[in-house]
Amino acid sequence: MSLLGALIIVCGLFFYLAGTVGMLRFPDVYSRLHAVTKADNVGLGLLCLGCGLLFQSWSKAALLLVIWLLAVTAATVGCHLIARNRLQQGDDAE
Amino acid sequence: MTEMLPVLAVFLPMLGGVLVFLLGCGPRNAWSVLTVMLSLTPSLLLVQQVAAVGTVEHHLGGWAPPLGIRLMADGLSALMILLTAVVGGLVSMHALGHFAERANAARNFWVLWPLLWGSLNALFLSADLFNAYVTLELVTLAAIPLVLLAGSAQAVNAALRYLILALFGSMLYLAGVALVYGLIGTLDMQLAAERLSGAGWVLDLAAALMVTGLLVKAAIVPFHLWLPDAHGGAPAPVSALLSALVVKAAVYLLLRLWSGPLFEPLSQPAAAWLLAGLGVAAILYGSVQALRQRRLKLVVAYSTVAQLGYMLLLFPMAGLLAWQGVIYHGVAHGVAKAALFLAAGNILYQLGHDRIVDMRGSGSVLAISFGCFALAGVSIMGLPPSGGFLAKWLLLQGSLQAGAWWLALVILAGGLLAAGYVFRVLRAAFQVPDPDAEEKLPEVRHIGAMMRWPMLLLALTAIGLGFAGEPLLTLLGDVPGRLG
Amino acid sequence: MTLSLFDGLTALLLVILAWRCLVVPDLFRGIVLFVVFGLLLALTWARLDAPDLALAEAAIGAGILGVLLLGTWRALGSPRSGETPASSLSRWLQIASGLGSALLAGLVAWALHLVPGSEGGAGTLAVEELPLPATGQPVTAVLLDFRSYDTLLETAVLLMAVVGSWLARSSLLDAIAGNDATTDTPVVPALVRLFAPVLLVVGAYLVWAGAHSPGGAFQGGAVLAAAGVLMALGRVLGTAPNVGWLLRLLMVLGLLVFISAGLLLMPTEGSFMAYPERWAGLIMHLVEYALALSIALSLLLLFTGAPGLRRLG
Amino acid sequence: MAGLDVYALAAAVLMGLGFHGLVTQPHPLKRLLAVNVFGNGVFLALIVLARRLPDGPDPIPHAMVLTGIVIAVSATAFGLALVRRQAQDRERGDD
Repeated sequence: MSLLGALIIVCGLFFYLAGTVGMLRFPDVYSRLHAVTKADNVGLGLLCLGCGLLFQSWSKAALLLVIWLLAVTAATVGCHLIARNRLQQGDDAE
Repeated sequence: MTEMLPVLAVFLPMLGGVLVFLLGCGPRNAWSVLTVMLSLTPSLLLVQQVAAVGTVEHHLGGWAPPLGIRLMADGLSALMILLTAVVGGLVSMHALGHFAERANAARNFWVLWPLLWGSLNALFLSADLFNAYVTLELVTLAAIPLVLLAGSAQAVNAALRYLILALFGSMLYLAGVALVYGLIGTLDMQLAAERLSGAGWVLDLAAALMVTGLLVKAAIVPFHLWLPDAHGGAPAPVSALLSALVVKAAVYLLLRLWSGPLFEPLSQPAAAWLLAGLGVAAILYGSVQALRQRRLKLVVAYSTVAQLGYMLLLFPMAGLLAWQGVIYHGVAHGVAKAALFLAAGNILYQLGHDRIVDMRGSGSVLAISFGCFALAGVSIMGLPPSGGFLAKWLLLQGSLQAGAWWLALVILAGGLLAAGYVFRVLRAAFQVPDPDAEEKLPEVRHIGAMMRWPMLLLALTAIGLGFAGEPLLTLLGDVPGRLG
Repeated sequence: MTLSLFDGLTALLLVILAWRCLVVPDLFRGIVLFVVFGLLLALTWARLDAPDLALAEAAIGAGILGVLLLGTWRALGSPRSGETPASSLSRWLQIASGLGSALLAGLVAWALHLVPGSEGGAGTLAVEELPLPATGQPVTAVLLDFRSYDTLLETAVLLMAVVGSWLARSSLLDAIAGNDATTDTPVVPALVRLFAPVLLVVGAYLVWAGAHSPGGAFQGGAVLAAAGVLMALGRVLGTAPNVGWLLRLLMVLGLLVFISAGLLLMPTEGSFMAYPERWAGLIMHLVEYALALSIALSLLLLFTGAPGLRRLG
Repeated sequence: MAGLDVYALAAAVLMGLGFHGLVTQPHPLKRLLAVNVFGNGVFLALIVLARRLPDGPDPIPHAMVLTGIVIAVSATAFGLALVRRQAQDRERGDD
């Protein structure tokens, strides 16, 4: 069980890494946002899942699930607002 | 009852401020007057108690140091609390008249000033290094909004500059406290003084950080940059409080630390002479700047920069007379400076401006205001029979006793320069106007008794302090034990 | 403490973030870097066995202060005028300042290396005396019992800061309002409806938890204030030109309860803020809830910058 | 006192950086940030010292830092209100 948990955490970290690389390397705001929010949400989810397996406790797993849901919601709205703001201001400022 | 007085001296004024915050000033300033009464009573009772029985202590929460915080009222604290009560009480009276036509400013003044009063008392009573940091911040954050009551863009700039520097100063002080706590694990000043001896260069560094922080807060040259704008730009009662009490608070803490935990590092010749050098620079620079100013309130503000310098001359002298002289100077300057700022404020109010060149001939019309200015000026110059004279006399004797004759020369030169800027103002005011420029004399606004009497009383007190040396120095008591 | 990779990286990142935050010419970037610095600092507090501080830093230092900084940046003008002028100091003075700072840092680092720590001092006593006070959490015991005087005074600092920013007359919320891409979307009100209640519950929980685990009036109050900020941004709360008496009462409630508990019991207990043993727990809880309410409201009013609050639609 | 403490080092460097920033940066908001960086260095130093107690971290520096954070944030918030007011005044002056 703990091996599985560790494996999932490593997978999650990989997603984080991919998201960060995407943010640094992608050319414009939209694709960067895409990289950060998508990859990090999955990464955080895997991290929470892995930790839940490691703790071996339902209450802690539930807590981690709540954390993930809140983080995903916040990230989604944040992403939406940044993209929207960008769309209204136009891309000329880059 | 006795041991409750220190707590009441801190919290009754603060409760008064909160009361005004909740209810406003009330009809005919009922709550404001009540607040002043609430603030004065415990202060004066506490001073009387200290005079009668000596040091009063209070262990907060029943916890003895090092775990808990101690409030301590010794002679030095009592003297400062008395100064705050006298200056604060009279300036409060002036403020009732000054803010009579500005309801909103009055309300904010009566919230902030009682809070400041309580904070000052808290600082003077503090016997704990960290608590002193908290009270310093309280004093600063109550004082800066008061500057804003002037409402001008210049006041905002001065306030912001003051805030940034003050915040930095207190952080420096806290860094020193952190090192001291790491060295000995206590924050109580007396315990720290006992345990810190021989702590080596880490203590020196801690002392350097704390002292630098306090110098920034006390606006000692070269950290004075915010003071003239803030003190010169604020409304008159606020300027009086800031110059007489608020900057003094930081210097008080410096003296308190010197007589306690930081005695060793501050008594090393290099440190003592460095501090005294800053003091000398402050005296000379501040006085010369005061001579060059065109506006009356700025003259008075730069005079504060200069007068604060005297208080640093203590460190190389380190004797009984110097100790008494420095503290008496703090008290005498507080009263005289409050009188000067109230007089300058009244002159500004009556003339509608405070440009010195345009005051020609107004001395005969504004005889009372300029008379008070002159009386307070006598104390600032250090001429007999004023309080300033007594302080400078003690300081001169102290410097000769310590063999530091050139400090005596600086003290004399500072007095001469002070005479220069005081007489420059008086000369402009009492100069006989040109006969052909008669119509230039402006309409003079009338000031009420509420604005005249406090100024007069403060000016008379400034002179009277010359005769009060005996009781006040008895109240101050012995020198801190280390001097022997 | 052994030098681990994690600690090394954290410390290095802290330093780099602080450095970048202070030298980037773009104000906006500087502010964002400062907020990230605050969050990393929260992580550092957690690593250094200071969970109370981690919560406080995340909520107050990075959270509320971050919102205030960004709002101020918005109020300073159009987003693209964020470039700050380069230093007006001459090159030599800059170098001198750099050398001075390096000297300061070196001396402090060496001193911190030498300082033995406070064994046998007040800290040891505080840990030993812990069964005595009514609250079992060491930091809360120091804040509300051993050194409650400091806590009381710092609440007064908060009140003064609020009065001061009213005097500055610069409403932040009005500066943020106006045509804004972030407010005319249905997503934001939905988010506010979802998150504000959660934050209110979390804040209340933190106050309650302070008695036995990390948390307390300041952390809880800051989270409650964050809920208020969210509601203000989502147009549930708006500014009003005048303060109602109820709002003013709530602002000073913590101060009033704290002072009166101390003053009223002083004649019987002999010293200020010493409580009778039977009631100590109850009184401290009361004080803590009152403080949390006042802190939350004060922080929220520091954010809106206007004296009053009112409900919008 | 055990070995090299990176956090103590970081605390000292933060203080140095804050001081340098305060001296060299002209913009008031940047200077407020610099003071805060300096303050955080001081807080970090306090917490590092708190860990040198053998039986558990010393709660007193923790309480001191908590007090310090609240004071620093209050003062900074007031400072930010002043910065905004300054900008308002400047705008009004330009018109």
